[in-house]
Amino acid sequence: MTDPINLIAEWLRGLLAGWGLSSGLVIFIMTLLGVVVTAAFVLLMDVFLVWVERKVVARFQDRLGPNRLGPFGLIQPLADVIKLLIKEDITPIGADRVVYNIAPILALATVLVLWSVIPLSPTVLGADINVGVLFIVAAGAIGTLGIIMAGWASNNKYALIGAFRMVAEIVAYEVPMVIALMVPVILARSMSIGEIVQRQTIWYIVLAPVAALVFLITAIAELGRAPFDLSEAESEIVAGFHIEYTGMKFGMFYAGELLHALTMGALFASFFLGGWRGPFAEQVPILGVFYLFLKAFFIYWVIMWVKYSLPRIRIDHLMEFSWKFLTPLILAVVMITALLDKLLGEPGTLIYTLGMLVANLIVVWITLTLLRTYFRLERKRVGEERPVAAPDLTPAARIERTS
Amino acid sequence: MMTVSLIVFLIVALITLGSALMVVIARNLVHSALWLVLTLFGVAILFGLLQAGFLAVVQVVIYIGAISILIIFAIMLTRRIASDTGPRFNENWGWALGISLMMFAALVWVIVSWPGFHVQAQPLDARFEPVVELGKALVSPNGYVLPFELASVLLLAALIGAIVIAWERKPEGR
Amino acid sequence: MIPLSYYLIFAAGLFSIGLFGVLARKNAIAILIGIELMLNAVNVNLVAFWRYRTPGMIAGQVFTVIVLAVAAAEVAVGLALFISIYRRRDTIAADQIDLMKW
Amino acid sequence: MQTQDWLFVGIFIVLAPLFPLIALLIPRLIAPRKPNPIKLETYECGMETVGPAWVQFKVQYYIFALIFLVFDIEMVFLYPWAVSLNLLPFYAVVEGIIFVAILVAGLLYAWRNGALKWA
Repeated sequence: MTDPINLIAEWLRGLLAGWGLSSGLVIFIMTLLGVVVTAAFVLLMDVFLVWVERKVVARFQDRLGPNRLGPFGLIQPLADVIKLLIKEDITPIGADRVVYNIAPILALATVLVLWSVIPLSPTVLGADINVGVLFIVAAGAIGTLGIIMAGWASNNKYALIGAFRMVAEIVAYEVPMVIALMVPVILARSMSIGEIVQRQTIWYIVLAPVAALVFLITAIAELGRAPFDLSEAESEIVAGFHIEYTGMKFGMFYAGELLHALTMGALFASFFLGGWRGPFAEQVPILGVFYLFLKAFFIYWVIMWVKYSLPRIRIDHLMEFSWKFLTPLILAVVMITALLDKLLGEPGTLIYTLGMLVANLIVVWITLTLLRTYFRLERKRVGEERPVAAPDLTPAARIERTS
Repeated sequence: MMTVSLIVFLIVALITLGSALMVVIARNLVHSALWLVLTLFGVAILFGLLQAGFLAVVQVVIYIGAISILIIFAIMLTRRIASDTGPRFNENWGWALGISLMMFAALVWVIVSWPGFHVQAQPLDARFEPVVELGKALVSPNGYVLPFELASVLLLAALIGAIVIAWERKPEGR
Repeated sequence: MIPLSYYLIFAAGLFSIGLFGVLARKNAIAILIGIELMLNAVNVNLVAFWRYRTPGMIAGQVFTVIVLAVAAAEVAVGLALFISIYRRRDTIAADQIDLMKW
Repeated sequence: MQTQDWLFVGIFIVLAPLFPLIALLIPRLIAPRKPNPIKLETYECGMETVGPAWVQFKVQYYIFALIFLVFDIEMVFLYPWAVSLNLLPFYAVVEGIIFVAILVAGLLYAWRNGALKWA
């Protein structure tokens, strides 16, 4: 009774086998059903996210947000969807039609695919492949390609520039992200996300706070949300790579972005916050789903908080932040983690936990000291008197002298 | 179950070869690159069918995520010749076609006349963890530690070389 | 299951298409793309032989990974060369880059 | 068990594009469709479009993609290393550190040459 999803699955399996289908076919149908249920659930969540996003941003900006349709404006997203559905669909002149239409599909599909490897609860069906972490990176890679396709096929300068900027940004932040994910892999001794969650008797945010922070920063950058929203810097390139898209095609990009944010929250929860772990989650697996989404929505809220509080970062600062700060930092952290993992013995012991935590704190302290020294020198350099290219005489005085 | 994997293989192989053909004959270079992406994805699925999951994922990450993006960037940087004008083949394309077809025929002939033609795959050992084995092989002294470190040197050389070639140093450095 | 020969014939086809691209295309980047196709065909062969002949050993996968690294290095330097040439000569059509002929 | 997981992922990959595809097909049936030349112009803040969309990009984009590629490959080597780390003796860690150090030298080279500066 404590595990309704598997109960239903077992019942269906029995029913299908009772109809005389072969075992291979039963497995296929069950898997197909699992996929459809997961995907439908996630997409439903996506519609709900539109409401969450609008309501939360309204609260951050001291407004009410949607409050007309239904209780607390809960039916508002449905109205949004209907509006998008009946809008005229415009393909600009000179656009590459096929590529132009594939891009929005890729934008949503690559995010949706991520949910196939996130463990929802100890028992709920899903995939637990042994290269889960890299699978996430791979899906992200195809998403990047979707952005380039959208920008190139639109036949619009702003779209192309926006796509290029976005890709340069994603590419720059993908490096620290991938390396940061190596830390949970080292700690869990496995690349499967299910295994990583399974091993987190102590949440990895305790063992690897630096990696967790780097992952969060790079996740926001990967999403292209403020303060990293170069691709749609309104004052510079209007709307970025999806400038020419209208109606539901734009809706796909929008839905993809929102869902991606929640997915990043779920991934962060799985890697660093113990995923579905929580009190009684192992006895009552359905609670696991609840815990996972609780944590995912918390991170999603943090991402929104950052988005609506910070101004946009300039592109050169953004690139240098990744290459000159995050990448060296996280490389050092990974190497220290590997070294300590060898030295401290088995995970789970008090020494192991304390050692990792202290090492992380020392890294943070060293980083802060270095940064402080650097900025002190920088202030000195800027404050110095510099040669000024001013004429020693005013023009009027010069005329006076020559005449 | 067996026929299913065969059908999947045939579909994927045909799509992959077809898109490879499109890569070679597409007039627009960006289209060429996008077809290349489809080809690479097909090869990744074949790796998956061969139960090399790690390589399948790596194929997508490296080839689609990095190499094809690099190629598209390079196409954008050299835009004038990527436009649709002018012939896409050089005058020797007839010879090229002949040589390629002969190559294909020769390869198929060699494969067909080889006794291991109809070898079937043995099921993988359930305890065999390719990723773990790969990690062990890459760093153990009687394994592949030299290629492992050499790969790093190779990448370093490629990085420095490419920067030296492509980067125009600005006078006011850093 | 699928016999080994299917994979080998597929790889041969991919290799030949890549070869045609290398020999016939005019644009240098297209030639590089052709080389990528050929390297991929080699990788398919390596993995297929690993799976069918020596599934207990890891050598096939190691070689595939090394080929991947070499392919990446080759693309990086090759494209850098083309960009540099384009900047100087305003073309990357392979039959017009012929300074070394004389 | 593994095969079934891959089956799940495979079906997911096949089905995932179908959902957005359906969502894109619905407007074809119910949305209005009245194109005219002005409406189909590419959007440039209300001005008339000037020149081709294919503007010249700077080589910086290529340089960043290049460094990204190198670090991506590094990751392919390091992930198996990270997974099997606990089964390996201590020298494996040292080898990993050497591997990374060589690549960091490349990053430092790019840094010193100003290739990391976006200008």
